[in-house]
Amino acid sequence: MEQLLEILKQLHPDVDFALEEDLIGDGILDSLDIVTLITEINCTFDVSIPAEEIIPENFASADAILALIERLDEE
Amino acid sequence: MKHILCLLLSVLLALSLCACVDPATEKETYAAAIEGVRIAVDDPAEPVLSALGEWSSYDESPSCAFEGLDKIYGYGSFEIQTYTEGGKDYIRAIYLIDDGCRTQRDIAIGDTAEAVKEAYGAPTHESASSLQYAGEGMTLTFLLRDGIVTNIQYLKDVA
Amino acid sequence: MKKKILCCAALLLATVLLLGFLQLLLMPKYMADKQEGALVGEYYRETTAHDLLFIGDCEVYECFTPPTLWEEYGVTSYIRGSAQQLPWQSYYLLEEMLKRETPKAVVFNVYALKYGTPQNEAYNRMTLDGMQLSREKLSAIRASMTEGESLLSYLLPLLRFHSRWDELSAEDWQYLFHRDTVSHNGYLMQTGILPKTSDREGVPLADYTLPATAMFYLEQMRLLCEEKGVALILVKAPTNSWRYYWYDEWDAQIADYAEANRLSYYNFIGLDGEIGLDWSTDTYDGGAHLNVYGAEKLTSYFGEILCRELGLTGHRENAEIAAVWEEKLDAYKQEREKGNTP
Amino acid sequence: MSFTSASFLLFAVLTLLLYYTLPKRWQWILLLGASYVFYFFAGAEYLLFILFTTAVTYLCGHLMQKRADAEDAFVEANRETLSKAERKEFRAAEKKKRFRILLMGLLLGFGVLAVVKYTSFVLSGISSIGQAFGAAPLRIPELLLPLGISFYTFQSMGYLIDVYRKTARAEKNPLRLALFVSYFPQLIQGPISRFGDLAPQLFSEHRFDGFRFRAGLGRVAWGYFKKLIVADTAMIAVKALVENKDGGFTGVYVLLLILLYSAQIYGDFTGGIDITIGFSELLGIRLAENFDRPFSSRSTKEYWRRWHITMGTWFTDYVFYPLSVTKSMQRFSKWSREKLGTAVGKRLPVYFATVTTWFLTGLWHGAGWNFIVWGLLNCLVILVSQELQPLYDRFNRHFPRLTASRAWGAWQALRTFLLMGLIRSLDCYRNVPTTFRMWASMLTDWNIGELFLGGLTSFGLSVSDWCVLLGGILLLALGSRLGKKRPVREWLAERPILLCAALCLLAVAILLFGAYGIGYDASQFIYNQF
Repeated sequence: MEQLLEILKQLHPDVDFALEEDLIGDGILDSLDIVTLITEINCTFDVSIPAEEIIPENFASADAILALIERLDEE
Repeated sequence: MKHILCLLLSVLLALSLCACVDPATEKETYAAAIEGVRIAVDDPAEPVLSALGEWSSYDESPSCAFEGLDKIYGYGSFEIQTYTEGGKDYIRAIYLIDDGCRTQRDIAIGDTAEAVKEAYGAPTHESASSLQYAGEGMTLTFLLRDGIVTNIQYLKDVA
Repeated sequence: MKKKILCCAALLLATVLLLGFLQLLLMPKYMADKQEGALVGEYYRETTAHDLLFIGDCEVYECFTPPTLWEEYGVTSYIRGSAQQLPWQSYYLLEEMLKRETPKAVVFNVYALKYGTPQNEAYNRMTLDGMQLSREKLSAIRASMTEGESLLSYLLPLLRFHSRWDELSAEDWQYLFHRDTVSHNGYLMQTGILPKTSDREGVPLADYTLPATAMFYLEQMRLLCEEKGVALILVKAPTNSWRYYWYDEWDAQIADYAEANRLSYYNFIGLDGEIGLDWSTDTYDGGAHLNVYGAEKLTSYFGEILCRELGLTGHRENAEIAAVWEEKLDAYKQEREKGNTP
Repeated sequence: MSFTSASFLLFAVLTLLLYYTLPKRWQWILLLGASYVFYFFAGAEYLLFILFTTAVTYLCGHLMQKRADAEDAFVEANRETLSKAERKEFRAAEKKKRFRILLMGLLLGFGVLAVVKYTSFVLSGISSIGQAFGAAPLRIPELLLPLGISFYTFQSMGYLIDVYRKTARAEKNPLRLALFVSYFPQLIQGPISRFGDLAPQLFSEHRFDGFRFRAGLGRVAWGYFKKLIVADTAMIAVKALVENKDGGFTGVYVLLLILLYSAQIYGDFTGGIDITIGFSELLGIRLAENFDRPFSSRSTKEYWRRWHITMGTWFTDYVFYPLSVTKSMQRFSKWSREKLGTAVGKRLPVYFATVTTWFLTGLWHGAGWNFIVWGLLNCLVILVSQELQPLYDRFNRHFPRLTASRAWGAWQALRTFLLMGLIRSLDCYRNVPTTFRMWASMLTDWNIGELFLGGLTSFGLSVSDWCVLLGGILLLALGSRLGKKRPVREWLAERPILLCAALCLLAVAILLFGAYGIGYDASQFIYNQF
């Protein structure tokens, strides 16, 4: 979780990602951010997030992203 | 699976053939060039007339019910007819009436139909008495008698 | 609920009425200017039948004067012509008229037979908008539409004239619900004089064959007249200017057609001596059309021919008809007296 | 049959009447029939193309679904015996096989689009290269462009990708799929719908819902207002300014063109979409929104989230994301990070994907360099502002009061609007060098004075046309503003009498002031061409 928050922090230093619940809907993360984020996650966590997993629900909050990573790692 | 693929590919090919329509030929505007002045149908009349200088004959005629005169200016070997639109005169027609002037592709009255075809290619419409070339919004007509050009007309098409 | 529906219905009705009013307001009135546009509609005001019906383009409504035919021969007539009235428009107007009355003869001026295709939206409007809604009107519209025109815009002229809202004039308000009569039984008077100065001929043509479509409608007119037992007489007005030129080749085709179908055909070109036409006084626009003085001479000349050929005796002794026509003649003379040159 | 023709109105009324009188289970069949009738009127030969795309989409979707079902059944049946790794391997292998089917579908689907839309563009490119080396010019065939092919192809291909990704189940009934591809209100100019959103709407039974029907009517009427009064009046001027017959429309006229073209395309495109969505509402079908008051966007990025939304998300979901997360792209990312440093390495893949996406977006809009340049310029603006973000942030920190003020917001919106308008004018002039020359003339030709010496009425708009146009634009802005929280039509739909009055007023205004009929060139919706 810390690692993930670190990555997010780099994207938008001014946002407290631990609290945000709707990153996509509130317009905090746009498509460029998401791709950067995925690239970072893929490097850091050694998973590969496929395109079909890029849906708003999976990126709504730090928790959701973490859940996604864990699920992908699991499979 | 492979069969379906082949089938679909051939349909695709057939479709692309369907999509082919005849290439729309870019229509040319034939213009007369007389004494160095380019004259084309639908051009504003004023600059042409002032470039050509004094005319030798002039006639005018009103149209039925609507404002606007048709005017015809004679210059010996050729005549220019104008029409009025929005208070301004535009060229409706150019007539070459004797061999004193030639078209842009060097055809004059007295030349043969073969010479016309050599210079202008296959006509859009051909009869014993005329060769016609459809241009953009206008038609270039060569009138013939016994295979010899007797009159050359640049005419605005009826809308 | 019921109240709401009623309310909405009332609103819709009001809107339809408003649109109807706007249509009346926005349609061109053709009263002060371009009076040619008012000609076709005036026919419906006629209360008595006619011996003769003239159809054609400006060469009928500027060259023949019904009041003169009455004055000199007691013959009643009406001209159903409008500016650049095309052969099919003439045909359908004729069909419409022959449903209402049966004259002795129909006189058709052949100049418009040079047109084989729809020509000009503005002229179409001037001819067709004046017609009352009928099967003939619909057919005439279909035959006349140029590219981009739609039948709907003839049925609902608001669709055509809606953009006139910024050019409305007092005339549009004045003639909302009625029109003045501008013609004398279809004759549009011109009292001006502009001598003919040019003897220029028409430019040579690539093809002198009259269009098949035009000849088809001529044939339809002939068949229609035959069916109704009405004589069809072809004429060519004496005007012949370079812009509205009548070629000998065309004339020969009409003469052949007339002969083959045993119709009378009178070409008045070149008969100036017999008619008494003087081109220095009898035209108002340099020879393209006759003025009232020329038209009277021609009418007088042609009236005699008609009476002879058709055996017309006139209706002078019929008091009812005479009353109607004396009134028309008065109005005609008054305008002629006053003159209408601008 | 364009939306603004009388025959379409008649067709629409007829469809509606049948739709609500027929048994409800036939509703979707009626829509299918109506769609094909609509398309038939557009051109019978076009039917072949849409049938082909439908067949390809159906077959490929069906095949992929069969494999996917077999795969799931196999995994389910052997849940005990297979190890996690084996399962993963099996699924990966199956995915590859599905991918082959998908690829075939995409090739065929986009193949038709490519052939009809881009052949002449490619050929003329080859031809001009050839000519540079002295070869004879190629004879370039002119291809007919079936109506709406860009839209229905994208919608169908999106569906195939969804089936491949297992986010949608393939449709079993070919007729239903045919309706999804050809649903006529959106056939001409979108929106581009997702199968998952649209299919349930199309195939469920719809009861007449008074409120939605009234709101739909309001929306359709508003669409016609935008199209016939604003867009078509502006178009008269745009045409004259672009044609530039006397050669004098440079300098300030280019700015005018930009403004007028913005009005035109906004009225034309959002108006058309209003008619589409509004008419669907009449049928009880809800479509995805395509616009979200785009001209109040404060940045280019935001603008593209709010203008032509369905196309934007299509490209993001089906091009941008897949492209960025491919294995090779990720490897490329790793590689560039090691070789070029984190800062560059982090950006490179994203930038590469962005540029590609915008290149394709440009190409989708039309086969021509002007569209490609248009796409790339949009991309450039987005990337540059992305790079300058830290600068903006610093500015914001220094002047928090200023940047939080409304005036600042308005300034940003105006800036974005003008910038987008400027880039959009590439689509007007249809030729890159001309456009650039015209842009330059804005700086070199100072001819503002001309405007007040009769210049404003020198390109086809009379004083009264200007009044209608400006009045229309004002009304649009007002409507957009009032509808910020809740669309005005919904408020009106609750008050039937007011709605009726508003519709009557709109109808009279459109009939009277609309730029239609003889004297006004009957125009097609601009987006039909794409």
